[in-house]
Order: sequence, then C-alpha cells, then structure tokens
Amino acid sequence: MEMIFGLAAQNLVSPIILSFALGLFAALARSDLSVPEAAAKALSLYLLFAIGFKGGVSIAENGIDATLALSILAGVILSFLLPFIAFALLRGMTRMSALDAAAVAGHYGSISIVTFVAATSVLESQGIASEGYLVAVAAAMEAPAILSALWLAMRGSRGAAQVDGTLWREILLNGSIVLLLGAFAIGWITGPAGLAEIDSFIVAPFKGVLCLFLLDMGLVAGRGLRQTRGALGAGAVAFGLVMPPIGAAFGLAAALLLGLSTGGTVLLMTLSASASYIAVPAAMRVALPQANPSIYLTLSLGVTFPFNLTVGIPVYLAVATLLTGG
Amino acid sequence: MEMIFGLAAQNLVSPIILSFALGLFAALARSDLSVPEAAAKALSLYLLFAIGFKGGVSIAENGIDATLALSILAGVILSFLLPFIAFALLRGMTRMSALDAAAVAGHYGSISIVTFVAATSVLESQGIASEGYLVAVAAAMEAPAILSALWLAMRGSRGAAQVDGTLWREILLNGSIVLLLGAFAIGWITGPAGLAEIDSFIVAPFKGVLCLFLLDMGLVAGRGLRQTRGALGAGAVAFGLVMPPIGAAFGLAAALLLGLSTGGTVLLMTLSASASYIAVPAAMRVALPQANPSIYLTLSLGVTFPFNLTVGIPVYLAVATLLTGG
Amino acid sequence: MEMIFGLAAQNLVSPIILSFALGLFAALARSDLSVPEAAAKALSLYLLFAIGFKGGVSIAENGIDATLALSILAGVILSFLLPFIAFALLRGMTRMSALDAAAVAGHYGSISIVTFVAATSVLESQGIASEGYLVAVAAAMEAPAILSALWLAMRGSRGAAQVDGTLWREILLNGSIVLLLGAFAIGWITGPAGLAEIDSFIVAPFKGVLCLFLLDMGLVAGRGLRQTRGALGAGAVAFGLVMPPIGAAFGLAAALLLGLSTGGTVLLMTLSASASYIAVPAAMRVALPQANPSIYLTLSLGVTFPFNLTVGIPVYLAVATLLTGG
Amino acid sequence: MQTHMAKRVEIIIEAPMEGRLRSALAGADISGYTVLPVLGGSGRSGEWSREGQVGRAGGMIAVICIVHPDRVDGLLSAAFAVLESHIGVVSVTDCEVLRAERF
Amino acid sequence: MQTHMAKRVEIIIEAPMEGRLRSALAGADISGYTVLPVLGGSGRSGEWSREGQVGRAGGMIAVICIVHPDRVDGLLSAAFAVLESHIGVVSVTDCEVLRAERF
Amino acid sequence: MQTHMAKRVEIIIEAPMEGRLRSALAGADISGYTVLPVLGGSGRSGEWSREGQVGRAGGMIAVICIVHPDRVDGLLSAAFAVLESHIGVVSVTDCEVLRAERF
Ligand SMILES: Nc1ncnc2c1ncn2[C@@H]1O[C@H](COP(=O)(O)O)[C@@H](O)[C@H]1O
Ligand SMILES: Nc1ncnc2c1ncn2[C@@H]1O[C@H](COP(=O)(O)O)[C@@H](O)[C@H]1O
Ligand SMILES: Nc1ncnc2c1ncn2[C@@H]1O[C@H](COP(=O)(O)O)[C@@H](O)[C@H]1O
Ligand code: NA
Ligand code: NA
Ligand code: NA
Repeated sequence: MEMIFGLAAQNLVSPIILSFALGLFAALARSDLSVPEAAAKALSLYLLFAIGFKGGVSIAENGIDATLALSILAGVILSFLLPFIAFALLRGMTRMSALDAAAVAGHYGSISIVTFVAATSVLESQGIASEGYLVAVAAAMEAPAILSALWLAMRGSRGAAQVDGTLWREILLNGSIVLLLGAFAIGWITGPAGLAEIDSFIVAPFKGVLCLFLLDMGLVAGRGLRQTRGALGAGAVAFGLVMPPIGAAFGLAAALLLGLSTGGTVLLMTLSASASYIAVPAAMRVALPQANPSIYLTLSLGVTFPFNLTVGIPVYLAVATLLTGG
Repeated sequence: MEMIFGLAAQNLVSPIILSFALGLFAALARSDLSVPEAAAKALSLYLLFAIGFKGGVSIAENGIDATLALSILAGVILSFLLPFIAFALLRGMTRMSALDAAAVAGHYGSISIVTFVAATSVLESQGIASEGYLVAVAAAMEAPAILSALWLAMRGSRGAAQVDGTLWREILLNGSIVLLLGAFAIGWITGPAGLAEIDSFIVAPFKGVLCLFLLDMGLVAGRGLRQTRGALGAGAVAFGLVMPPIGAAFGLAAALLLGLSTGGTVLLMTLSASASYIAVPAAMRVALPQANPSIYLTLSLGVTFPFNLTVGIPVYLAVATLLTGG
Repeated sequence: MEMIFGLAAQNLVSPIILSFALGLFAALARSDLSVPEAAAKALSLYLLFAIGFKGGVSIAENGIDATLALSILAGVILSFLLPFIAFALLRGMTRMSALDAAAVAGHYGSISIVTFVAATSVLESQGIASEGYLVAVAAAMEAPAILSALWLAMRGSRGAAQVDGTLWREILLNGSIVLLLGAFAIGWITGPAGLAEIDSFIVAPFKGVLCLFLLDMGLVAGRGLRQTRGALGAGAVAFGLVMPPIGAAFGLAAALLLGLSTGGTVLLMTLSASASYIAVPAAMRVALPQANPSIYLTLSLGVTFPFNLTVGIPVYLAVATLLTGG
Repeated sequence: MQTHMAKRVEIIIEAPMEGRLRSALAGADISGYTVLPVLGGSGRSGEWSREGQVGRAGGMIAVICIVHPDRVDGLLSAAFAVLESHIGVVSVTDCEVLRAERF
Repeated sequence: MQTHMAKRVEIIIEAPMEGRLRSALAGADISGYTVLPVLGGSGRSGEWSREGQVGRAGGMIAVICIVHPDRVDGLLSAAFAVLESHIGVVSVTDCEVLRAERF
Repeated sequence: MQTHMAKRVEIIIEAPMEGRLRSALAGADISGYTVLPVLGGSGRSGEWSREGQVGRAGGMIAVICIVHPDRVDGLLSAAFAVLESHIGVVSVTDCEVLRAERF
C-alpha cells in the first residue's frame, strides 16, 4: 500500500504528468494556449513511429516465442470481451441509451496508445523491462472492440449501425494501426543496427516529445470538459473511474495466464484499462452517427485518460510487481 | 569599446543571427521560402516550454531568495513605466497620433521572449550564468505595459479603448505567459531529476530549433517591412533604434539596485530593451482597433527585434560585464 | 556484380527505405495514414537547412579549390543538357505530346534534393567522404533544366510557354534553392564552431527525420499512383526507369573528368539521375499550364524516386567505387 | 463578360464522411468540387474546434460544388443519402460562372 | 428535392475577435455556424498573410452562418456590435437549404 | 439593418498563380479580398489532396472578393486574364453587405 502511494506520488511529479496538468489547467482557465492541429498530429506520428520501432527492435534482439501469438490472441479476446462488461456497467450505473452505451463500451474495449506510451516510460524510469511485442498486442486490440460495440448497438435497435466494407477497411487500416505495426515491422527487420542509425531521433528526445503531446492532450481534454459541462452525469463519471481498474483486472488475469514479465503485465493491464480516443470515435461517427460524441469523447479523454495517467499506472505497476514477484 | 565590437562581431557570425538574416533576405528578395504557420507555432511552443523549464530547474537547484520577489516587482514596474517614456519619445520624434503612439508604447514596455531566448543563448556560449527566475520576470513583464498603453490612449480620447473583463483574462492568461510560467513551475517541481528525463529534448537541440525559428522571424519581419514600406517615417524608425538602449538603461539601473549577476543584468536589460510582437499586438487589435497595426508590428518586429539581436545584446553584455565586474 | 547486390540488399533493409515502403503501402492500401501538410513542409525545411549547413561546414574545414567552380559549371551544363536527352527518349518511347514531353524532360534535368540526401546518408553509413560543395552543385542544377524545357516546348508550339520576369524570379529564388544555399553559406561562415553549436539538432536526429519524411513521400507517391492509375502508359513507366541510369552515366562522366572523390561521384550521379518534384512542377504549372501535371508528378515521384532510392543509389555507389578505385 | 447561370452547393459535413461523400458525388457523376478545411463551429451538438486534435472524429470539412442548375437535384440526392443520419448542413445558392462548358 | 429559403451570412473578422463574435452570436440565439481558416488577404489596411505567424494579431477567420430569413436581422445586429470599430466584412446571400427545421 | 447590393466573387485557382492573381486584382484596382486555404478537390484533371505535400504545384486556393456590382466586370476580366489557360473556377453571387462605402 505504502509502495503504491510512493509510486503514485513519484509518478505525479514527473514532467509528463505535470505537462498534462498544465494543459488541463490552461484549457479550464480558458487560456488561448493551443497546439496547432498539424503539430499535434506530427507529435502523435512521432510517438507511434518511435514506440512501434522500439518494440520491433526488442523482438529482433530477444527473438519470439509462443507467448507472442498467445498474447496477441489474448489481446483480441480482451478487446472483444471488455465492451460487454462496460455495456452492462453503463446500463446499470447510468441512464444512457443503449446506443450511447454501446458506443462508449466500444471505446473501453479498445486502447489508448498514449496511455500505453506513458506506461512504457514509467517502466523505463524504473528500469523494468517488458516484452517488445506488446506493441503488436496494442495494435491488435484497437479494432475488435468496435465489432462488439456495433453488435451491441444493433441488438438494441436493428438498423442502428451503418456498417459496410469501406468501414471495415477504414477500421483495420486506420493510420495509427498501420504506422504502429509498420514501424514495428521496420524495427524488427532492421534490428539493433537500424536502431543505432536513428536512436538519437526516436530514443533520446522521446520523453520530451511526450511532454508536449500530453500538454496538448490536457488542452483538448480540458476544452472538452468545459464545452460538454453537464453532458456527463455523475453515473457516467463514476463509470469512467471504475471501468479502468476492472479492465486492468482482466488484463492482469490474462498476463498471469500468459506468464508475462512484470513490465509486460503492467502494459497489458494498462491497455485493458485504457479507452480509445482516436480510432473508435472516428468509427462511431461513421457507423453510429446517432450516438452522442460528447459523451464518449469526454469520458475517454476527460475522465479515464487522466485517471490512468495519474492513479492507474502506478497502481497497476504496484499490483503487477506484487503478483509477478518482479 | 574594443570588447564590444569583438563581441558584436562574434555574435553576428553565429548561426542564430545568420539564420535571421537569411530569412530577412529571402523575404525582401521575394523568395517563396516560408515556414508554415503551424510549424512556426510549434517552434515557439518548444522554445517557451524549454526556456521556462530550464529556468524552473535552476531555481530548484539554487533555491530562491528575496531577490526573486524584488526582481519580479522591478519587472512589473519597468513594464508599467517604460510605455510612458516611449510615448513621450514618440510624440516628440514622430507625427504619430496619440492613439498610435499609445499602442506602440505598450509594445516597448512589454517584452519579446525570443529576444530573451537569444540573449540566454549568447550568455550560454560565453559560459556566463544567470538567475533562473528571470524567466518569471519575463512573464511578469508581458502584461502591465498594456495597462499603461490603454491609460495613455484613453487619456487622449475618451472611449478609444474597448476594455472589459474578457480582455483582462485574455491578457493575463495568454498562451505564452501560461506556457512559460507553467513550464517554469514544472521545472521547479521536478528539478534536476525532471531535467535529466527530458534534457535531450529541451537542452541539446535548443539552439538549432532557435535557428529555424529565427529564420521564420526573419521571413515574417522581411515580409512586414516590404508590405508596409512607407508606413514608417524616419522618425519612427529612429525611435525603434533609440528606445531599446533607453529601455536597457532602465533595466540596467534596476539590475544594479537588485544586485543581479552579470548574466541576470544582461537579461533584464534585454527584456527592458525588447518589444512585444505576440501578446501586445493581439491585445491592441481588440482594445484599440483604430490604432494602425502595421506601425506597431513593423517597428517591433522589423526594426527593434533585429537591432537587439545584432547590436543590442552584445552591447548590453559588454556594459553589464563592465559595470557588474562579471 | 555481387557487390552491387550486396549493397542493394543492405540498402533495402535500412529504416529509411522501409519507411518509404511503409508509406507507399499505406497509400496503396488506402489507409488514412497521413502527414499534415505543415509537418511535411517543416520536415523538408529541416532537411534542407541541415544538408546545406553541413555542406558549408565541410567547405570551411577543407577549403575550396578550382574543382568547386568547375563542379558547379558541370552541374549547370548537365541540367541544361539532360532535358534534351530525356525529350528525345520520351518522343521515341511514348506517345506523349511534345508539350508533355518537354515538361517531363525539365524534371529530369533538374534534381530531387531528398534523393541527394538519401545518397548522402548511405555514404555516411559506409563511411565514405564526399565534397561538401556538392550541396551548392545541387542548388545550381535546380533551375537550368527549366530553361531547356521551356525552349523545347516553345519550339513545338509557339506561345505555349508563358514566361516572364516574375517567373524567373520565382524559379531562381524558390524556397528550396534559397534555403539550401543560405544554410550552405551559414555553415561556411560559421564553420566547425557553428556546427558544434547546433549539431545535436542537425546531425544526430537527421536520419530519423529523414525516415519520417520518406514515410510522407511514400504516402504522397502512393496516393499519386492510385489517383492517376492509367495516366501513365508502359512506355512512360519504362522511361522513368531508364532515364535515371542514363542521367547517372552523364553525371559519372562529369565526375571522372572533374576528378571527384568516390563519394562526390556517387552524389553527382545521383543528382543527374534524380528528377525534381517541387521546384520544376511549380514552374511548369505556371509556364506550361496545358501540360498534364499527373504525368510529370507521377513519373518523378512515383517511378523515378523509388527507383533511385532502392536500386539506383546502391548501383551508382558500386559503379563509382569500381571506377574511382575508392 | 459573358456569364452563365449555375448553382453553388456548399456541404458542411463530418470529416470521417469525406470519402463517402466523394464516392456519392462520383456516383452522381459530379466530378468537380473543392474541399475546404474547417477550424471549428457550433451546432445543436455543441461547440467544437480542431485545435490540437489528433483524430478526425471531432471535425468537419466544407465541400463546394458548382454545377449546372439541371444537375442540382442529382447532387442533392447523392449528398443527402450520405448526410441523412449525420450532422451537417447543405446550402444552395444561385451564381453565375465563366466558361459554362465546364459545369 | 424539397428545399427551403434561408440566408447565408459570411463574416470575415480578425482572429482575436473570434471569441467575442461567438459570444455575441450565442447572445442573439444563433447556435449554428462554422469557422473557416483564412490564409491571407488584402484590404484598406494593407496586404497580409498567415505564413509563419506566431501571434493571432495578424490574421482573420471566416464565419459562415446559415439562418432562417427572419433571423438575419438579429444576427447582423449582433455581429455589427462586435465588428463596428474593427476591420472585417459581412455579406448576406440568399440560399436554399435541406432540412429547414434546423435553421 | 440597412444593407446594400454587392457581388461576391469566388475564384478557385492553382496556388502557384496566387501572386499573379493578386497583381492582376491590384491592377484592376480591387484591393479587398480574402484568401482561403483549400484541402483538396476533384475536377477534369483528376482528384488531388494537399495532405503531406511539400511543393505548391499540386494545390489550389480560394479567393473571395466582395465588390460593388459596377466593378464586377473589371474584376472578372482581370481574373480571366490570369485564369485563361489555367485550371480553376470563378463564380459570382449576388449578396448584400453592411457598410457599402467599403466596396
Ligand atoms: N446554421 C448553420 N450554419 C453554418 N454551419 C452550421 C450550422 N448548423 C450547424 N453547422 C455546422 O455543422 C456542425 C454540426 O451541426 P449540428 O448537427 O447542429 O451539431 C456544427 O458544428 C457547425 O460546424
Ligand atoms: N471586399 C472584400 N472582399 C473580401 N474580403 C475583404 C474585402 N475587404 C476586406 N476584406 C478582408 O478583410 C481584411 C481587412 O480589410 P480592411 O479593413 O479593408 O483592411 C482584409 O485583409 C481582407 O482579408
Ligand atoms: N464544379 C466545380 N466546383 C467546385 N470546384 C471545382 C469545380 N470544378 C473544378 N473545381 C476545382 O478546380 C480544380 C481543377 O479543376 P479541373 O480544371 O476541372 O481539373 C479541382 O481540383 C477543384 O478543386
Ligand atoms: Na481498453
Ligand atoms: Na521592453
Ligand atoms: Na536530374
């Protein structure tokens, strides 16, 4: 317990979290501080490229084993499964329509890559290693939850969802999946020699770039909270805080079954606990246009993301350390 | 004297100044070289974050003393005071309307953060230390001058200025103040350990980023000079060259009273000598819409900024070295 | 021969080429992965600044000799000359109109700076030195080919080309020439001391930035190929693959005459082999508006650029090594 | 100068629907249009702004399409099929154009 | 398709005034509008361009607002109060819209 | 509010021609216009998009110019001289403006 608080406290004063807090503060105080859209996208391209590449290099260094395939399978199952749990909770805890609940549920089955990146960087500062292929697991967890969400929505009201081949292509080939897996492949193919060529670009400045990106995330989250003030009831907010640990528990179970390292366990917990804010919202706008975007965007970015960043990750780390004896 | 010229010559051939000169040349020659708006904003976010953070870390390392509060107070007083001097000079030296003179005067009380950054980097290459809290002084000097400018404008013609609560919020919470002070706070809180995490992002590439930013400043300044050709009379140009040393003299006096280090003296002189080109122009557009923006933008960015960059900073450094026995 | 394949294979698995391939794949698979326009421009500004600066520093270090002037002269002649060869080939190999053929020919006399940069970075990983002033040769080769193209177009149909003084200014002062030569001058003036100030910005992260830029080039090339499917006949594609080695052969001859180093020979071959995709297309839109842009853009960016990147550069390196006994 | 009657159709639509709208326009044989970026806005679903956004979900684009008056109905039907259950605004204005043969 | 008469109001205004215009529109009960970026322009106060600019002072935005004809006057009064002493341009065009209930 | 008749001219033109169009407008004594960025489009010469582009060749801009009805002809002639052999679209719409003295 003490350890959890120690870790949490330490985590809270890292430049990364404080940058997010600064953005949040600036947006809530209605400062005109803003990161241009093109710059925010460029930062996210950088982070995806770097994290994918490093994951691939780590595979090249350590080789692969059966656990890789099993981990990906576990990720896919978690992504399919978690929306059902989220949906049940939402229907119990809030007065959301089935449609809105389905849309939100899809976000919680899928993942937030920046939460994953933040967890990676906490592991790194603690000197804890993790399986490089969790990057591939992250990519594999992006899409299946969308399927579950659409199934839940259609069960509620036939014809609610507008699904076609184009949508599937968009989901499976969405930019962040392609870049993450592509960079992973490049890292794997070129290995440590490839990394040596570009490490002063993708390794050294990584944390600093993450700070600026989190500043932007704070700004966007804060603006969202301000603009949708009132759109979220207390029940929905409670869901946004309760669902992450539940997801993390499922991730933990899977990690223990798979026999992942302590670091890997933290990352799978984090992935399960996190909620998408890029891929799933875009898919929902297309497939479930009647679902209210301010609900799912605000929950994911304004409630769950800060929770995971500040409280979640240190707790997952503490729990994983205890249970894997790391 | 010799030393001044030596320093100035050395300063003039730095990549930083030459980058600015390149941008100026390209714009005056009507090249289509341009930095996208989003990229220019991203560069300025980076510089504000880095300079604020480093200032905060230096406080964490060296502790604070009474001089911090006194320096901030001195900055606020300088910012309030200098517009009156500028206004008197403008009315004497040019045929500007009272309104335009008030608007210009506001710019010279406030500060240009990139001039401050350039001075910092000159100090660094000379190995001269300075008080980290001057970053906070810089932030404190941004806004008070606006008040003086509005007072001067209203004295001239009642009802000229459109001031309301929203404007005050915008001025005090403008993006650059928030980011500078926010990063300063983060640097202070996380200290050297925080810096160690992100120094390969905010320290190592700093000067190179500054070069690109100054290239952009040169482009914008050159385009401004070209487009407003004729808007500035000889008197106004003379003011733009005379006001900086006068401001610097006030800054020097304050620094000597405060007992700042040589580096700190240079920085306070530079702040006093520099003219705002982001925060004040935006406030003037809102509050004094009848004032002619091409006058104040061109003076600040096209005359005073290059003067400080090329001649001013080395002179301030030479003078400060002499008088503080640094 | 074996060496060529070895080099080519090694080149093919570099992060740089694979990043381009990833972009190409993503665009052809219709992923929504994209680099914002402002970010792409910022990356290209960075690359031009860095490559120009480093070229200038190398002159400052090694001094200049008569070969510099002769090399620039050779570059100008190559740029004037190659469009005529390209035009003859195009008229023989394709059914393109004289106007389109002239426009395409202009692209192949001029150069692609990113191909040059990629060649530089291959040389660097092989530890092969080259003459720094080839950056200036590159700049000198940008424009003359446009003159040849316009002459060819006007010969075909009088009044086809719309040429005036403004156009000449635009061509000679286009952003990439000005930045390349400007940074070259800054590097030359400030020398190794200047480089030391900013090398952690322009040297260390260079290859990583190049990866992201090539990812973007792959995306743009792939989108171009997809959207103009059918615009290029087999003859045109064949031209796009045959012209680079022919250009390279001329570059080789010039390099041998000039007595360039192995590295310099590779770079002059690469310049001659490469086709413009920024400066010349813009000039052609203005001066030869009836020429079809999808032909020249697709050939240059979708056919010749990938060819040089993957096959061309290693072959030029192998040949240069053989013939200069490097 | 000689001008001709035409219609200017402006469609403001969610960014993730851009591809579908483009296909629908192509299907209705409308091949000339221009896409403008949008910074932000306000509507029944609240205020929004693109600033700092990474995803495409929270954003719109504006498509301007100038057509011969006879073709407006086909264009509107095609656009409406895409827009129907989505947020967005369509407006049609009379205008005059040079070079009528293009529309 | 069935269309309805409406008005398209286009307001080109200095970027630092965006917040005030938004408030004024909200005050006049106009909740539907779209903000477009502007690259540059020219007017009595000279030529300008956004390129490379960091501050918001030298720049404008365009606000497009489609309203029921009855509401144009309220909208114009609200906009005018903000614009009065500022640079900027307002134009009103007749247009037709689908889904009239929205405006 | 009191409004006045005017014309809204919208010119969509290749980005590399922007400078020439600006000069032509200045030559025709048209000093008020606004330039909007364009993201992409489609026309007889195919589809295009600005995404990830470095050069200006593959891209367009939109110029909006509000003028007094008497000056439309001069404006169109000036624009047409620049556009003639280039791709691009010009449309003219009736509109009403506040502050007529400006146009
Ligand atoms: N009356 C209107 N005029 C212009 N744009 C509008 C209007 N109504 C809605 N929009 C745009 O369409 C988006 C979605 O509108 P809504 O569906 O009402 O939330 C808004 O955010 C605006 O960008
Ligand atoms: N007649 C016009 N048509 C379109 N935009 C205009 C017009 N006049 C002014 N503008 C825009 O409004 C800005 C300020 O105009 P002004 O107040 O005349 O300097 C210009 O820079 C243009 O962006
Ligand atoms: N009918 C139209 N409506 C709006 N924009 C158009 C239209 N036709 C062409 N454009 C724009 O002008 C560009 C060139 O058109 P085109 O010359 O037909 O290839 C297109 O890519 C569009 O951006
Ligand atoms: Na999850
Ligand atoms: Na000052
Ligand atoms: Na060539």
